Amino acid sequence: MQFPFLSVIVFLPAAVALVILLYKPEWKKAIRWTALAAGLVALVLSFWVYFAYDKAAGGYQFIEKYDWMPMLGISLHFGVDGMSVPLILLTGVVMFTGVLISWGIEDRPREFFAFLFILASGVFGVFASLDLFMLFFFYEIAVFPMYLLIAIWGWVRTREYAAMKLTLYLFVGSVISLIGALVMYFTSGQHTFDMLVLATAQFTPEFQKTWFLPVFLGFAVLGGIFPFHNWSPDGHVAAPTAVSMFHAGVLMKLGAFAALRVGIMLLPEGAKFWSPLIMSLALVNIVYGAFIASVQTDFKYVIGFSSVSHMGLVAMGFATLNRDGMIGAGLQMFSHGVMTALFFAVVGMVYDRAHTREIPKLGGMVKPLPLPAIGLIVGSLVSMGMPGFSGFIAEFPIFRGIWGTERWWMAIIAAVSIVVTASYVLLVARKVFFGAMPAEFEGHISPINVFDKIALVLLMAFMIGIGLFPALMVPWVQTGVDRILALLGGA
Amino acid sequence: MTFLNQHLLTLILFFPLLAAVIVLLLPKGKLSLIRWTAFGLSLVPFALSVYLWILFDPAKSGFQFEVQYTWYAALNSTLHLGVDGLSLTMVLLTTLLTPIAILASFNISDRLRAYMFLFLALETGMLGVFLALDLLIFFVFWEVGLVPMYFLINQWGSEKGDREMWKGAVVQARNYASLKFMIYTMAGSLGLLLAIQLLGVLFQTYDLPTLTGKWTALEGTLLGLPVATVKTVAFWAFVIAFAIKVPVWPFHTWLPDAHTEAPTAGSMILAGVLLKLGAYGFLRLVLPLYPAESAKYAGALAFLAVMAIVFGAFASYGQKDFKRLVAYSSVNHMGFVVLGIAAAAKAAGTLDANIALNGAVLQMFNHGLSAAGMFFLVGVLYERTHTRNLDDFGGLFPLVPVYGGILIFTSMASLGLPGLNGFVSEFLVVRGSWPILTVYTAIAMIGLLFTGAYILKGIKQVLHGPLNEHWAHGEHKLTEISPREIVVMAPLMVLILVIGVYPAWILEIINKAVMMLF
Amino acid sequence: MSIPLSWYLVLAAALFCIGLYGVLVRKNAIAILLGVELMLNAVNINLVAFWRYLDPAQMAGQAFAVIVFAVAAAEVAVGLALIISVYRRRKTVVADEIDLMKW
Amino acid sequence: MATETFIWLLPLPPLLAFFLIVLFTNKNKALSHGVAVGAAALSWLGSMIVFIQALGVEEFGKHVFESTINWLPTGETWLQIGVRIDPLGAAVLFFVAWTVLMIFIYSIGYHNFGQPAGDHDHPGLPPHGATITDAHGHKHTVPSVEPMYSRFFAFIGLFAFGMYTLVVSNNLLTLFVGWEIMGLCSYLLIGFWYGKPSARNAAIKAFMTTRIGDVFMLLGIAWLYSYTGSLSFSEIFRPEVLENMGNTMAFARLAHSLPGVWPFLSGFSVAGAIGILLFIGTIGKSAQWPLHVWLPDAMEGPTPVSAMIHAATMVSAGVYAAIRMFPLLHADQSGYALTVVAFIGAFTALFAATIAVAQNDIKRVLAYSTISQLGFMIAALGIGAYVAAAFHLVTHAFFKALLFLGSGSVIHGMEHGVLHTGNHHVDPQDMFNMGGLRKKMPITFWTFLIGGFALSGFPVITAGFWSKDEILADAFAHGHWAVFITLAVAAFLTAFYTMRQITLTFLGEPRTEEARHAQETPWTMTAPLVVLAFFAVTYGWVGIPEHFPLLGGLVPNWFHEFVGSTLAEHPEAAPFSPIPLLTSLGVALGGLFFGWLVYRNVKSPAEDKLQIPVLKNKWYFDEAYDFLFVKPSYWLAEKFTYLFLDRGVIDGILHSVARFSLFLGHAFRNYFDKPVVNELIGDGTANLVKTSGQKLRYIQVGRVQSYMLVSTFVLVLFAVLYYFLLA
Repeated sequence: MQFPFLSVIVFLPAAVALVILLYKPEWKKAIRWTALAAGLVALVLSFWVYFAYDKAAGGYQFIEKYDWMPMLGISLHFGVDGMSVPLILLTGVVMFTGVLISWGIEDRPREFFAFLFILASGVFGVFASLDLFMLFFFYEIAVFPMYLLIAIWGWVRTREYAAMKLTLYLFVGSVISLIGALVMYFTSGQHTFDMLVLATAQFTPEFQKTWFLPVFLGFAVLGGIFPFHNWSPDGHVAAPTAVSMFHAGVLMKLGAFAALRVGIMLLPEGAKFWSPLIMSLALVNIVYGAFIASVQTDFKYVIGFSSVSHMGLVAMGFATLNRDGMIGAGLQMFSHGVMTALFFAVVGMVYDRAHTREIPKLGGMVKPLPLPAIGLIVGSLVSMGMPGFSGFIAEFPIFRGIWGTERWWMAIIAAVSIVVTASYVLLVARKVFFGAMPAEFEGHISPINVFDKIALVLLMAFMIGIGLFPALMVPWVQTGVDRILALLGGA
Repeated sequence: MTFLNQHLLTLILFFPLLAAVIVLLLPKGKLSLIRWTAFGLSLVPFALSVYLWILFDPAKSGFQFEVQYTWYAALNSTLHLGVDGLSLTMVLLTTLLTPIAILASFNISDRLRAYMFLFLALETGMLGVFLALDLLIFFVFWEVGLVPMYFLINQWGSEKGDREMWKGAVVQARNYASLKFMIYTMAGSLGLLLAIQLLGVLFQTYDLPTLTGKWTALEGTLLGLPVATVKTVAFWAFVIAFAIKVPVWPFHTWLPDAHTEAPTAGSMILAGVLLKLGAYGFLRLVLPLYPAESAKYAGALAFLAVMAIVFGAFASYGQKDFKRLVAYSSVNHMGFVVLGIAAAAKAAGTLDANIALNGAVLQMFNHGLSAAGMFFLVGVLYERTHTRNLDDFGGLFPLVPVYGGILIFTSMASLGLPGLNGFVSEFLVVRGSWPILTVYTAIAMIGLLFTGAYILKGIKQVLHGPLNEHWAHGEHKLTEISPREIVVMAPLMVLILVIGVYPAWILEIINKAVMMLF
Repeated sequence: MSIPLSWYLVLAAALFCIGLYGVLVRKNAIAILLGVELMLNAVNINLVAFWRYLDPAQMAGQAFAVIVFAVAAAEVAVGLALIISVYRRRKTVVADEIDLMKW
Repeated sequence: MATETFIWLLPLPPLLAFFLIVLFTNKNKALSHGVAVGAAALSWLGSMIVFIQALGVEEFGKHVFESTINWLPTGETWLQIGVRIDPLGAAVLFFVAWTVLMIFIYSIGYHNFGQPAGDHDHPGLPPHGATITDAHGHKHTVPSVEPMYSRFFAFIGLFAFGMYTLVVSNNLLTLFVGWEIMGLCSYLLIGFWYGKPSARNAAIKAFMTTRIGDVFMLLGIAWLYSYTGSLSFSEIFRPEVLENMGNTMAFARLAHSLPGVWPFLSGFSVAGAIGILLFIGTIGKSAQWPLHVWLPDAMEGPTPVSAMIHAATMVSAGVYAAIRMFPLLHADQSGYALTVVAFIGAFTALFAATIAVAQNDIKRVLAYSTISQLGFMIAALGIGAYVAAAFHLVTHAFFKALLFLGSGSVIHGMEHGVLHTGNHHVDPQDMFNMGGLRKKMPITFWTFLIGGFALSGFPVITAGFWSKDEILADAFAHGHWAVFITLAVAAFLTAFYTMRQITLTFLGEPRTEEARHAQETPWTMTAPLVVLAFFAVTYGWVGIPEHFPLLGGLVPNWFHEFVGSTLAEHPEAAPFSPIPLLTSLGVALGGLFFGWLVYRNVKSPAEDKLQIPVLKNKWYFDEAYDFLFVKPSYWLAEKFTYLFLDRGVIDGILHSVARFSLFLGHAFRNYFDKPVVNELIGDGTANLVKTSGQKLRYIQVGRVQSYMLVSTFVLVLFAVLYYFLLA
């Protein structure tokens, strides 16, 4: 019995959250340092899991299984494969950087970090659990704190609206797919929620075709699939920085990942049947999101919609159901996660100082904020799929995947988004950071602190590292993909 | 030594990047330290490529000094490098121009480290394109090169000047130019990107030599279309991507803007090397991958080339802005490169084609020298007078005799005066394409004629005529070109003269490569 | 034996109806509470009567009656306490006027 | 050292001089001209040695000096370049060497070496003279030294290099190289005083006009090269090659596609077409009609330059090239090529002569006479008089150089006068400001006289007579009447305007104060005059026809034999006939006489009958060209290509794409995303739930009694139902 990495990773944040809640509210320093320590541990552990994962062997590793409700066949079943292990790492990274970025929070930091960590626990749980019920369980755990985090610490003007919108969307989505899950549970006749078992249950093609769509879409809502994407930009805008990072960086992956796990891996036939529809929706996401993002004037809306576009690429990659596409999607989940996290971190830094996100009102920030400027530029390059950065490594295979299907023409349409993206990210980067600084900001822009710097550098390191050396992540994803392809009948 | 010989290309390719990082780590304030470090380090790749030139054996066919490292195993794309005569010349040009450009930008002091970093990174980007033997790697470097140039233009470009896109939309000229450059090139490369993906999906490899064989041999139907159609479309995708970079009329309008707004050294590299990437793309990818299509559409290509030659010359002649004049001259000169390529494509394998290609490649090299020189000289003047408007000059010759002499010399090189390098290549192109594309060549002569017109216009407006007293005395007094600037020009001028008098030394290598390739 | 079981049952029913009537028509919270008490006692009479006539051997009937006493007592205590506290604030024990929670 | 190697070295000294002066000695005037003249002398010496060796060779035409090297790799083969001295080359080399040397020496004096620097001279402007105070404290103005003295010698050094290269080269490529280098130098030298707008425009005009020719020439070279696979004369002039080129139609396809539309074009053989293309180069270089316009304006340059460009070297180079290409033109079966050449030549000869008659600027007269004389040579070539053309080329080079230098000396003398009176409004070049200079400047006068007589072909003694006579004789002999008559008329006019010039300049009395104070120029200027005058007389004697009355046979017709042997088949000397002789006698003497008669006492332009506007304004060619080509091309360049096409159309399209994508973004957001996705799907459903809830809440009255009532009622109801229905 080896050390239970996964359960530690999953439950550590929640535990720490409880501990923090025991602190006195005025022990802000202690609270922060505790949070940081916890974040660091989580990060280290997730790194460990990532690199300890045996690519050669592939399959599910670090498996742990504890009974939870035997009579219903529910068990606490953890395990990671090549698809989820990068996401564990991603969560660890975002959690850590999120803590760093939120260092300056003065308003009830105790509750803030507590909720943040519960959220983290939920996310880790989803990525790690191999039990359908548990997956839902953690899923809801992840969604709920979002409501509070946004509604309490969010942007005054729209936080209630956004929080409610987000919650409703996600719950509705998850309920739909929960129904699907339950149907699977009963139809399988195995009386277990264990996905490994369910995967072996031979669902009839008709069944799969019927139930794939609700399950997939239900989760895809959280992945921001068109036309259910609208909660996400509003949510981003309203949420405080660290939450936005979690939200765009990890939560949306949650949707995509769950859609993959439950939808595609359990109902492969259905996936094959519906992939044209999914691809079309994803195509709309990609192009539509890019175009809308290009006309936004609110810094956060720009990024929000760019996330819609990029998550569209993820969905597209999965929907191609072939090796290239899936690899790309897997990579894109990580790359986009790190990228948006960075984006929102930078936005937060600018907003905290300028108190506006209206791009036309900003300018010349590079002088006081050199590192964020570099960060934003790197992020922009990633998001425009510039070679040498992780974005290219991820998007290129996705496009190849599209070429691999008989709907190759979608690649040509989707490619348009690359240029559109390039144009707006460059414009934003230039307008915010270069040019003349408006008079009212002169001297009011304080430099960022060391924690922010660490966060930025860490995030950039991932994007560039993977961009230059794809071998740092591709093999992991590949092993995961190979398993999925096996399920799909070696497509 | 054996290590050096084995990893020569890798070193040449990545040393600039290393240098860039080193420069970034230097203390901020120490300007001269940064400058000299950057300059000194940038000399290393040059030395290496000279060494490469010496070791290179023109008689051997195929690529030399090949190295191959795994890069993106999932896509079977490897970091596969190698040189033949074509790339060798271009590598030499790049590694030569970069130190010169760095030396030329010693007057920069604003965010110097970043500037130098970008410059050296840019060098790696350009070298990568010339050395890549892997389609994906080629594309990677092709795109990467854009970024530093983008920032060089819109950060260190000329502050003054606006550009109205449409009614009410007025933007700062350098921002306009840089974004136009970036987006235009990226949009142009989309087709290339898609085509590359398609190729990758088809053959599961990006290795150029392998790919070439398989792709050209491909028959039947593809994506539900006849292969011929797909090939044609892909061909045009490639062509457009490279045509924008070269640039070929009518895709050239980004170039005058970019050149005009870029910092002096930026323009030097832009004209000296970046444009060559496009032409190189034609030689390295389009001709080998699409022999049939190139032959089929050579006429159209030649037409565009001729338009570039003629309209480039005309537009250049119509300029009031000195730098813009030089910029358009690039359009005109690169037109000859494309004309030569088109001719070669049409009648591949013949002696004429061979000569035309020799001319085209040599023209690439020559234009690199003369255009860089011209832009630098314009920059020297601009730095002192802060104006590029030709009407503001006049009669400066007595004030700056040395500068004047150098300017006339360089202008004559770009005018194609026999005895200087430009003539040799242009003559070869004309000679090669005459039997193949007689009419187009004949029309191109109009361009050649107006080359003279705009060059003389430039000299006339700047050096000759009644002295504009504004520059004669007072704080505006025009100062003579400085020793550093002369040092910048010296190697260019020497090469211009040497190639003009005895081109064989470089042309032999080119010729061999061309013979083996086509 | 002289008095038949049915008499007890009728009495209990009547008592229950009186209680129910009180609960339904009176507005005064205390009166309502009294009504509830009556109904409970009606139940008690039934319980005791059934025990005595049907199955004197078992003690279940008496036990239930006792439990009901206890519950009733507790209920009255809580109920009165609520009413008094409400009365303290609102100076009324009329049920209709206690409508804070109403839409 | 072998002569071949030696020939390689011939052009180098001037080039070295150029670099030396530019790089090192440009501060020191004496050193500069020392280097330059030294270099010229070296080349001169070398040329003479080569020339003499050439004379020594038996059947030199068959065994020429030639050596080649590989220059350009072209596929498997190489493009070779090399040097070649054959009889024609030797003859040209001879006069080039002499004239160049003389001009170099002359320049020293012309640029006032040794004089003080000017008071307010600027580089780029002619020196205005310097005030000096002599021992007695008298201030007087003397000529001041040229500010850019050294640069001048550098330029002419380069120029000489170009000319030598052109002469010694054995192939069209290096010939073209020298050709273009001279073009550059002429540009630089004409624009030497670039401070003057007129000068800078003239320079550009010269360069561009000649470039038009050059471009065609380049095409011709390319064609020739691609057709024959070589550019060296010995290769392309091999009989079988010429044969082949002469017989294949150049525009076969064209003629086929539109039969009989252009019989003229379709008649052309490859040889003819190429020949014409190359000949267009000559037209530009030798300022033949219609590309003659640049040469008169080129008089803006210093006089030695004029002599260099317009007499000795550059324009001669044009004709030299044409003569070189004669076999090609000749090979054209249709004969169209030569016809074109003859026409151009003859027409130019007459046309330019008519203009020259009405010019008052002493140098412009010479300029037009040059054009006219070159026309003679071209015409001669056109009628197949190969040798005659070459002969006239040589003699003309001598006497025209002489004339130019002489005119320079005259101007210089006049400038003395101008400086003396200090009246700078007097144009020292206007012949009507002169008169009676023969007393002031005897050497100049006599040499100029010789030159003038040679130009007008004064019988027997002058070289011009022999060469021109030979041309006329050939024209007559081959029955080219049109050419014969045209040239005769032109010759008459030549003599006429020459005499007009001499009369106005030297004869009679001084017409101005300046002319009265003109004075002879220093020896550095007069010495060259004398030397050239010597050749202007004697050189004619090497080409006296066999059967010429009296003189015939005294000296063998060496020139004809020698130069004629250049060609594969030796051209026959024209049989003697009195008619052409008499004609040339007549026109020469008649012209001279009338010239003197008319102008001997003309005092001012007003009295000059021949100041006809059309002639004065050169048949309005400048204006026409300006209107037809210059202005339109500028409009095309700026307005059309740049502003309309690039900025307007192409950029317009790009920008509209940008606008469209922005519009698309807005449309998506405002007309779909917000209303449909957001309002309808998103908030819509949420609001629906909310409102329905608000409607339904009214059933919750909140009165316990009512709840109980309802529940009791329901209970009873169910009880009743149960009792009656089920039980």
